[in-house]
Amino acid sequence: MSGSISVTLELSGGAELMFANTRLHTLEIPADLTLQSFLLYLADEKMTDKRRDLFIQGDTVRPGMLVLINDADWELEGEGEYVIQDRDVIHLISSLHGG
Amino acid sequence: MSGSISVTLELSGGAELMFANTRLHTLEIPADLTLQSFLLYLADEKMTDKRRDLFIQGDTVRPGMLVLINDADWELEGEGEYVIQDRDVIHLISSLHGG
Amino acid sequence: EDSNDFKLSLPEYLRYGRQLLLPPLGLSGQLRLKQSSVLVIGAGGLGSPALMYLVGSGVGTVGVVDGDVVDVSNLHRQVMYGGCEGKAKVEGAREYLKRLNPNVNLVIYEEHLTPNNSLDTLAPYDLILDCTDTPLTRYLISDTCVLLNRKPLISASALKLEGTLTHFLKGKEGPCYRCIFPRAPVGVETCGDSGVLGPVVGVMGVLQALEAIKFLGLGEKDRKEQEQEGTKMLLFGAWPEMTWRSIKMRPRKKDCVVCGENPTITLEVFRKGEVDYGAFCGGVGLHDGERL
Amino acid sequence: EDSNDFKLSLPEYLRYGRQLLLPPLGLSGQLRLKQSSVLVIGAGGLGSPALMYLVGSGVGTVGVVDGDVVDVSNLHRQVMYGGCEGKAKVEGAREYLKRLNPNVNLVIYEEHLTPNNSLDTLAPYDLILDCTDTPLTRYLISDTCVLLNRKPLISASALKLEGTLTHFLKGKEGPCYRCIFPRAPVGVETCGDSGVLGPVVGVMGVLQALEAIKFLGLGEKDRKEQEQEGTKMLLFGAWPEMTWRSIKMRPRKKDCVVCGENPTITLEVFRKGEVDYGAFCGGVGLHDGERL
Ligand SMILES: [Zn+2]
Ligand SMILES: [Zn+2]
Repeated sequence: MSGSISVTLELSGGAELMFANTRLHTLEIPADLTLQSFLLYLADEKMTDKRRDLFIQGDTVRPGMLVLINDADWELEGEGEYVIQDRDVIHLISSLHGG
Repeated sequence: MSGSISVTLELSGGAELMFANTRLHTLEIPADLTLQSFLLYLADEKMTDKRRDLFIQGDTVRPGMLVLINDADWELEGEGEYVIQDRDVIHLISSLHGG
Repeated sequence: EDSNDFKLSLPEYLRYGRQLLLPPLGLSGQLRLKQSSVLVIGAGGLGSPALMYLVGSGVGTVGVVDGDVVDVSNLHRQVMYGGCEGKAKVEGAREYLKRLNPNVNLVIYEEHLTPNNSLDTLAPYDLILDCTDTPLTRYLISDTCVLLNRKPLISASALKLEGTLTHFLKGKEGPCYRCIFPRAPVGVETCGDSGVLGPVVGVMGVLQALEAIKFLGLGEKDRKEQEQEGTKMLLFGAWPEMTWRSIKMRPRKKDCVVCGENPTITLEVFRKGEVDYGAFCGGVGLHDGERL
Repeated sequence: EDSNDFKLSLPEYLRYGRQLLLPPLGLSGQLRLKQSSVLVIGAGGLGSPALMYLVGSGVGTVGVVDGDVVDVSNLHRQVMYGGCEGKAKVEGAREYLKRLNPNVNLVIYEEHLTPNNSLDTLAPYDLILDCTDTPLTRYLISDTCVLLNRKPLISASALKLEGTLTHFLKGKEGPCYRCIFPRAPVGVETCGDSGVLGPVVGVMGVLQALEAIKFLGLGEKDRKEQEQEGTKMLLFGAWPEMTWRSIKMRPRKKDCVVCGENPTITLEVFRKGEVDYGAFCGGVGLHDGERL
């Protein structure tokens, strides 16, 4: 729990609308944070849309949202238990259905 | 001039045809090499097509070939005088004209 | 083998000469295309360019499923349908595609895909393209592909200024749509509601055709190599600068309700009409509110 | 202002509704598109999809330059021309595009671009698309754009399984084609010689339309921001896996023979016909074997 690290939060597919309609955020966060805690921190502290369940339902992201760690699906990296590293890029994307 | 470094050579747009028709090469080279020396080294040691002037004319690459350093045009990085760093990606691309 | 399926005629050589020249395709690849069949579900913003390039390339049999009628608001992105306002899209597509390449066997399905017709409609094809625009149909197509012995599925989507492309059910270990999206979203946006720029959906449709031609034209060895690569999802953003990202996706999931080890969506359940896609896509599952 | 150029009719609202909804475009962007003009040089594998989506989007005036006739070997990638074999490409394009969107003012040039006609042909347009397939014409188009007070130029190319896209002459400091390629290559390959896969050239053409719509639809503020970004070259590879790379390019070069500080290719020299593009593109320059 020593020191802080820098992460990039990227939002697309409409997920950016919940975060001040801004696609790229650079955040300083405590070291040793799990991805699960990071997502809850985003919901509690960073989300500008107050409808929390657009982002988090129960203890995970809502259906239709993908979480990516450095261009890989979070399921390949341990999902919520992944410990965030300095300079990681965490990307939240809402699934698109149009065609 | 101490030790050696690892670089990735990427070839596209037809430039791969001069190098065993292989698009990606990982090479160990001496540290402190300039890009100019590296290109001459490629022409002398690594090119499989023996028509050297398909690649090098005079002391630079032939017309229509671009040299990229880590996704930037080499003119932005000092051209031939750029000193290659460990893990650089050097990309040679022949210009395409079809349409 | 003496069948005409295993030869090209002189007109075919002339027509396909520019792609026959390409080493990874070549004559054997062109013959594989000719012997192949692909079903394009949805002949809208994705389906229009996908169909144009698939039919242009000489895939032997191309099926088209769409129950809609051409509206003037489609034309900025559904560029096959100039002058077809008010006609069935499949009719507009038939006329256009027959003119483009009379060698291709076109099969027209003037209907929407439903749980009642999906197994029979998809069964005859080597490859499925999901060019639709509602979550309901995306789950239905993927489930049907799984139940038909894992038929490969190239799926794209686009909205506003973004698009995605994924090859689902790739090889034995590639994920299905439900492996990636186990629970359906609620209140999704459509191109009708939220808009889309024509070339954004266009580029995704052309890329579906590209991946389909690569898949159908590949020999066994190249196809095995591609399967080793795992599943990627391509993300495209058009604004303000173009961005392209290739995301490494999870493999097939053991607990997937349709392609997992103990599926609850089986051929029997599906055939009985017990998978309620309407309710499901409103977020309520028939069997299990949490997972379906 | 009371002119119809500054309004949309009800049919236009209906037709463009799905792109009018998009925040970066909106009604003001649609009106900017309507007041704009774009010239597409080459109506082949790049030009076909570029024209479809440009005309679909409602750009006010679209010019098409091509002196070729449709051949059956074009059709796998030039998907506008079904049933037009033997006709002039510009005639096939006119029929197709008029059907797609009768609101657009189409201007047809049934000719190849030459040093004699290029200044007059390009001068009236806001934006130029280079959809051609020979180095000669690529230098001629870029030089003409420079001499016409740096007319912006969106250029694409494709061969075999690769493609590139670049916005040349962007803002005041963007490079011209000669800044990047000061000397012409010898013995280049063409799609006719070496082949090209239809969707590969198709995707590059659709992206040209996308960048053109973004450029023409942008307000002054957004355009200035885009210019700050510098010049990128997009590289696309289709095989074995898709790759997309965005390369940061050099700015305009002080010693460029056409857009530099002491140009040798000036309006006077060009008008006199003293720039020998034929010899140049064979690798021999008229003025200076090394630089031209
Ligand atoms: Zn599954
Ligand atoms: Zn220049």
